[in-house]
Amino acid sequence: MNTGISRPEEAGTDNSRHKELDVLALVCNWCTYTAADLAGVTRLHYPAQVRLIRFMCTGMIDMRYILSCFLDGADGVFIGGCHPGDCHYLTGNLKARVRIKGIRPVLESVGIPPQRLRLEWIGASEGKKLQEDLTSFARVIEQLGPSDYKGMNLV
Amino acid sequence: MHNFSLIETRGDAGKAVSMLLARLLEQNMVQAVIVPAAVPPSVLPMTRLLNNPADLDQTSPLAPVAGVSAATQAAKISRGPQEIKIAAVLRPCEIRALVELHKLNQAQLDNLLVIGLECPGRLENQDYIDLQDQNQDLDQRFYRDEDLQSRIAITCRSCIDFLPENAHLNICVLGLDLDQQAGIAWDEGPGADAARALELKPGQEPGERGRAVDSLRSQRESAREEVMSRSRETISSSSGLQSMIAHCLGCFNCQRACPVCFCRECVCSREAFEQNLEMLHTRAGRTGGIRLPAGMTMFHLTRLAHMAHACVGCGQCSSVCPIHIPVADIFRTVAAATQKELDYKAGRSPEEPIPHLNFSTEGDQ
Amino acid sequence: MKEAARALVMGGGVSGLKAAMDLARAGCSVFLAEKQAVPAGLLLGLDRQFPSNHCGLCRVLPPDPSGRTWQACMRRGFGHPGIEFFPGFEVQDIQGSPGNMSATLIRQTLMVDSDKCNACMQCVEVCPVHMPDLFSTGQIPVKAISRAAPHRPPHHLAISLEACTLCGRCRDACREGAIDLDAAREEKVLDNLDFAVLASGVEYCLPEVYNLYQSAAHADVITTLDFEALLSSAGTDIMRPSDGRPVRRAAWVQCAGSRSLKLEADHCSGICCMISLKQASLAREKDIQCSIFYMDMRTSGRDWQKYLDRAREKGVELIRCRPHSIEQVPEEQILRIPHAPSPGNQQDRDFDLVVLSVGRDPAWKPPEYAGREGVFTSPGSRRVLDIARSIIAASATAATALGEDRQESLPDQEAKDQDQVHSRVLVVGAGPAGLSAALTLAAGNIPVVLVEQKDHLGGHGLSNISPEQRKEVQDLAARAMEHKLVQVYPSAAVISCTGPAGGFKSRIRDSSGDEKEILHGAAVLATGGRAAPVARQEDRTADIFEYSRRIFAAGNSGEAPESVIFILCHNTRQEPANYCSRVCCSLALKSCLQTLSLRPEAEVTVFYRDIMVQGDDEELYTRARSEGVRFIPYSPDAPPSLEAKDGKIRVKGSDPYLSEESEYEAEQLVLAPGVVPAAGSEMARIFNVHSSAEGFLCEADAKYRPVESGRAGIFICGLARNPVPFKEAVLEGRAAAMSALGLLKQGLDSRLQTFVRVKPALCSLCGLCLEACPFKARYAHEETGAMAVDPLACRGCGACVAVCPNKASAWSEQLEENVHELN
Amino acid sequence: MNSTEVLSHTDLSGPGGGGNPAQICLGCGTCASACPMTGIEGFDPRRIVRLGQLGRFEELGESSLAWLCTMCGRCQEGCPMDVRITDMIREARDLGGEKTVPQAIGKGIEMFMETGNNLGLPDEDFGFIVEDVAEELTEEPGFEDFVLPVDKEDARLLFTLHNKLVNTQNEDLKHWWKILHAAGESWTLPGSRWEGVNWGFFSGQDQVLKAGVDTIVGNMERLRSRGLMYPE
Repeated sequence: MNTGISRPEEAGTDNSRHKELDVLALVCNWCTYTAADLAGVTRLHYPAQVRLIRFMCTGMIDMRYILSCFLDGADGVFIGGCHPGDCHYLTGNLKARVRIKGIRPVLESVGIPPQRLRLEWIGASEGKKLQEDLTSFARVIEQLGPSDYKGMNLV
Repeated sequence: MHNFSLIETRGDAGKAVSMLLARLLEQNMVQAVIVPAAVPPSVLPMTRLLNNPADLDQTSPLAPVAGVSAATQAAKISRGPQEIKIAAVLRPCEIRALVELHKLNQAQLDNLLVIGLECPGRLENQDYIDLQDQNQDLDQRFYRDEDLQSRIAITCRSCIDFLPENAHLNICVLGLDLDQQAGIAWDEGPGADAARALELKPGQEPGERGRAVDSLRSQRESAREEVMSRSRETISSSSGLQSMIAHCLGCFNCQRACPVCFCRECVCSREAFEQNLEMLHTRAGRTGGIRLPAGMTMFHLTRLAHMAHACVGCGQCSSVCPIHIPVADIFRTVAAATQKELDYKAGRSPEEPIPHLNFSTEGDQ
Repeated sequence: MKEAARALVMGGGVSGLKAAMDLARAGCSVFLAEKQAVPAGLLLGLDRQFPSNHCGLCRVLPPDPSGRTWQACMRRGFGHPGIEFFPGFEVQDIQGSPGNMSATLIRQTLMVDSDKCNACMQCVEVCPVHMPDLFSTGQIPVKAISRAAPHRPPHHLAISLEACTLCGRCRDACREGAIDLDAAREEKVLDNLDFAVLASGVEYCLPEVYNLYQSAAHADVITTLDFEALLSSAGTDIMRPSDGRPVRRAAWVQCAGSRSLKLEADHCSGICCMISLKQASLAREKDIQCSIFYMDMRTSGRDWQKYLDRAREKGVELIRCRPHSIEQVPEEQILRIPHAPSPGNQQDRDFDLVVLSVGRDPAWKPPEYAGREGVFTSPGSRRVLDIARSIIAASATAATALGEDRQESLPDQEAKDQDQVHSRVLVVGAGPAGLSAALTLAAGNIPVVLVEQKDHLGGHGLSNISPEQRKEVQDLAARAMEHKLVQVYPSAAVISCTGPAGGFKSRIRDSSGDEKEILHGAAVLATGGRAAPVARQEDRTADIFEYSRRIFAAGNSGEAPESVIFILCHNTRQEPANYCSRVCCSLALKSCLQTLSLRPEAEVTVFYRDIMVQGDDEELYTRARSEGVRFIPYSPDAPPSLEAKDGKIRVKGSDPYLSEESEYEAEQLVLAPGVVPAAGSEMARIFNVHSSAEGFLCEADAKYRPVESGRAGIFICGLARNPVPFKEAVLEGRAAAMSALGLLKQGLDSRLQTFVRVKPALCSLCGLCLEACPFKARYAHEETGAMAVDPLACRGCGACVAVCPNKASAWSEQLEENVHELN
Repeated sequence: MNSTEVLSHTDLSGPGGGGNPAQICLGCGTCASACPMTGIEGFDPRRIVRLGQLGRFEELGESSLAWLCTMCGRCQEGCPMDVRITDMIREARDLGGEKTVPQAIGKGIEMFMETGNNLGLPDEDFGFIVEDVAEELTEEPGFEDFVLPVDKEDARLLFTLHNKLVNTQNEDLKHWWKILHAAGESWTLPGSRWEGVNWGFFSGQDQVLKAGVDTIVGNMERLRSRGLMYPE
């Protein structure tokens, strides 16, 4: 996946570069992406290191996308979908949930702590929740520091 | 299993079991049998399909080796026409793989009479060939020679799931003097039908069996704990993981040998040929070039992500690795964590749904 | 018939949008006028909707081949290739006759030029006209010039011309010259219209106008619409409007502005009970103490009673008493509600906030042109409807408009099947819903196969107590029998249905046991319902359906018993049949009135839990009371007990007003056990769709796609889906037909969008994609067993792609480019 | 205006035309929420309406329920169905007959019918009391010229009294007179049959109510007053 994270001039596993932590937010078009729009409109700021990637549905987020994010140097991956019952595609969000549940132990086993991957339900009207969730996630990632896989150029 | 019967082996347990299989064919309980057999000039017993009772003479149902996992072939053949019922002699890990394949629509369990084999472990293929040169009756000796048993495949040494489950009929070897007797166990249903056809009389199960099983299990458990904690520690950092898989040749043997990896062609093997030069070019500039084929870490992680829930711990992946990467150790370690998290055990039950298809609205994120 | 009718839809709320989209899908050129700057009407402010308690307006949108719906949250705007949208315009007048109508549109909202505007907000600052702060987070003052919608970016400003005084201060303050007040006088004329659909909704009651509960004097007495704004998750906690302090205790007062002869409002708005329950449930999540003051909790639908039970579990308190007044406690910022929850027991309860549950403005009247020829009024523009019913009503109205437009010139040959899409539709069940569906489809030039279990058409419609409605059903049945495009199979049943939408294969077995295979593109299931069985002691007991039939049978010359006792909600609205059947209350009231009209001295007693009449049916209840019917409420924990003795029925029950046990004697006992689906679970099995525990067929989305089952191409309506009265069954039938018609039109026009494909060489046939597809768009090919995609059903969610480990299931080539970046 | 006209306002036919005014009751509880007496000795307007609905008027008249009501009319004002609750209570009280009328009211009515006021106060005594109060008032600064207008013809307002103002709280009379004096109002106090309180309203006895109204109407006709004032 071309996440555009790694910038040649920043390569390496320099722990001092906390400010350069990368958080990718894979969000669903209908709910969470709209919430992000709303957050923008309401002038709610979320941390600058978060990059939003829009999917039609969290149910189309392949486990491999998540792996790619981490191997490509992401320090945190945030997934935002519709609340259960709200999915535009009925159960996409629930599929995302079980997939994430399944991939967390894989990530944890290979040195990517589960806190680096978070799933939140954020409805289209919940701009505020988007801000809160992304902020708190970014804070957790800041505390964890750079990912072990950062700069390994494994993809 | 509820019913147990002892059969006389007269010094050759393998032969005694073969005869039972032949009788199943004679009684038309099944129309074919899948069982390991080494047909000259081969010395390595391989999965073989037979339908003539007379041919059972040449089979080695108890041979302590599995050329490849028989699950793959048993699964494929079970999808054939309904009217041909097949008996398959399978190791516990093979049955587990078969159950997983059944859930993925790759096997038709209804067409099979599954005969499980209690498994003290299997020898690596090359070891089996080598040891056979030195031991005329390797198949029989293996069961009484602890030294031979200690040479089983590395994955088997720490396997705790050595008793067959979900079989219709079990061949019991633990705690028995195979030169005298072997055991057959069964439950109600197709197993009992078969037992009736074989004229097996239910009897008392010898007490030594329980003790033998317990002792093997505790020995295996401590071995397993040791292996797992070592590999857990190693792979739990990017450098540790890299040190293990750095020499991966990208041969995809592990994927092909894996009985539960059911894709006709792995997405990663395809990608290895489809890599986008432009992208690689950009990336190569970042840190000291890029290894080709790229994406081997991605390959292993993908396989873990896709199949960790279904890993049955057979160790075939390690066995086939040309440069001895302990693939199975990595896999089993991750599988243990994954299956625990998903409250799932690969091969436990054909009824247990694949966890990734459980879209329940219950529970939280 | 003109191939592409020119249709005007008035109103851009949920009804208008649905009607417009349906008409566009059926091939019309649609003009949509909405007086606000943005579509979605009231819903724009409903961030949290029953039953999921979240928003979801986007779910009404179809996946749009042009890709425009990728942006289509209504908050971001609305674009549809078949609809010309006129935001800010209201229809002033309509002239002419169908086929040649012209409509005059007048600007009601003026949009500021967003290319020039730099969102400095100076204009809002200087605007002297303050507006009610509906649906905003309260952070920015609402003026005559304001943001177009709460969720729109600030540079999307709009001027409400209803409020604007054209003083020009905003124009003068704008340094960018983005405001052109001269455009305010804009008028548009649309000519050559074939018909118009009125879907502009109703006006809500403003408590100040009727001086309800002195609301104007209390800042903290608000309406349910105001409370939606407080609930909006864009905001923070729920604060009091008066002093901004957090609300800890809130009350809802039901029926503000309705169910009152004093206000000349003898109607029930029908949705307010659910709105209050929803609001209180959500407020409970914020740990607010919630009390609802009510008279009858009208949870009248398939899932609503259960929603009430959940609200109770969450701690919402229900107080059965209509308060007289709300008192401001001097010195303290507290609102006190004296009330008497049970006779002889008066209490005061203090609240920080009181929400008046308002419905339709009693004085509201539809626009003058509503009744003109060629103007089709959606029922949602006659009374208040919830979202699902609005959607159904809008679809049905669009269907009626289309049907009438086409009646003139039916083609004499069947439409040809194209693109392997069979244009035929299978309709199962020939009651009011099924017949309406069949004739709507036939009018739309779609051949229909109508299968009915009985040997005649009409179903329960034939035993309807209303002669007009019986006549309507008989007419429908006669028309269906005669229609060239409707093939009727009486005494027959469907025994199997396989294949994908557009290419279903069903087997039909007729009374002689012969089987026949039918190819069809879609199916409408309208298998209806029946009365739930009652245990009857003797013939003095009848269910409400039998009794009403008997008493209405002889017109006004029949005989009535001298005394009759009704027990409503008999063994229903509680587990295992925990739903309101919606038809029994009004049928009981009509029967009471008929009994009294046949025998004025008759003693009529009704035991009830909640009287569930809605809309203008409230008048029935009022009339029944004023004519002397005794109504005695009971609680499900203590239902009246029955005894048959000496040829009389004796009912023991307690009169809560008098706190006394009484024994009532009657010649006739009438029980209302509710209705159950006739063949729900059986249909669910044959057609592979979901059904509820009670056997009702379940829709894909309770609010926005009410007549679509989860399986593409299978539509559900009428009693088979949920308990509905006659008129609604007809609407549901038409709506289901409209959806089927749209789906097939889409296929016939080859505007198919294939989102995903299967690469057979890679496919292991594991079937994970079958399980993952939420729309059942995946199927194994009947002969080859290969996985296939039904383009009519696929909505492009990608679940099949994600679940396939080796991407044998892949994005279509067109889409792959887009997705490639991610892969 | 005569008393028959007053009574015609107590039209008890219900909006549905059924005749029983209580039948249309919705049981909503607005009346009980409004009533100051709800809960006192089990009182609740809904009970009264229910009995009325069931046609049990006599039972209602005989019960103490009917007599707990203060006739304030808040229930009737709030009723969304326009049930004439207080009117109905009057009717019920009447149906109970004289024996059910509470003693204090019954005594007062008896006095009124005999003497023209509920206290049975002779006109001389009344004259003495009010003159005495008027005299006291002239002693106050600004009211030196106050003259009590008793039985003055052609005054604009007829000023009737609550018997309490004469009996125990005659100080209060001064407040009223002061206001009238300061406003320069043209008014008069009847020298006899001055009672303003009409206990027939409470007892439900129409003939008493009529007598009470007749008293006032008679005074107004006699003194040719154009307006009526009743301080309570």
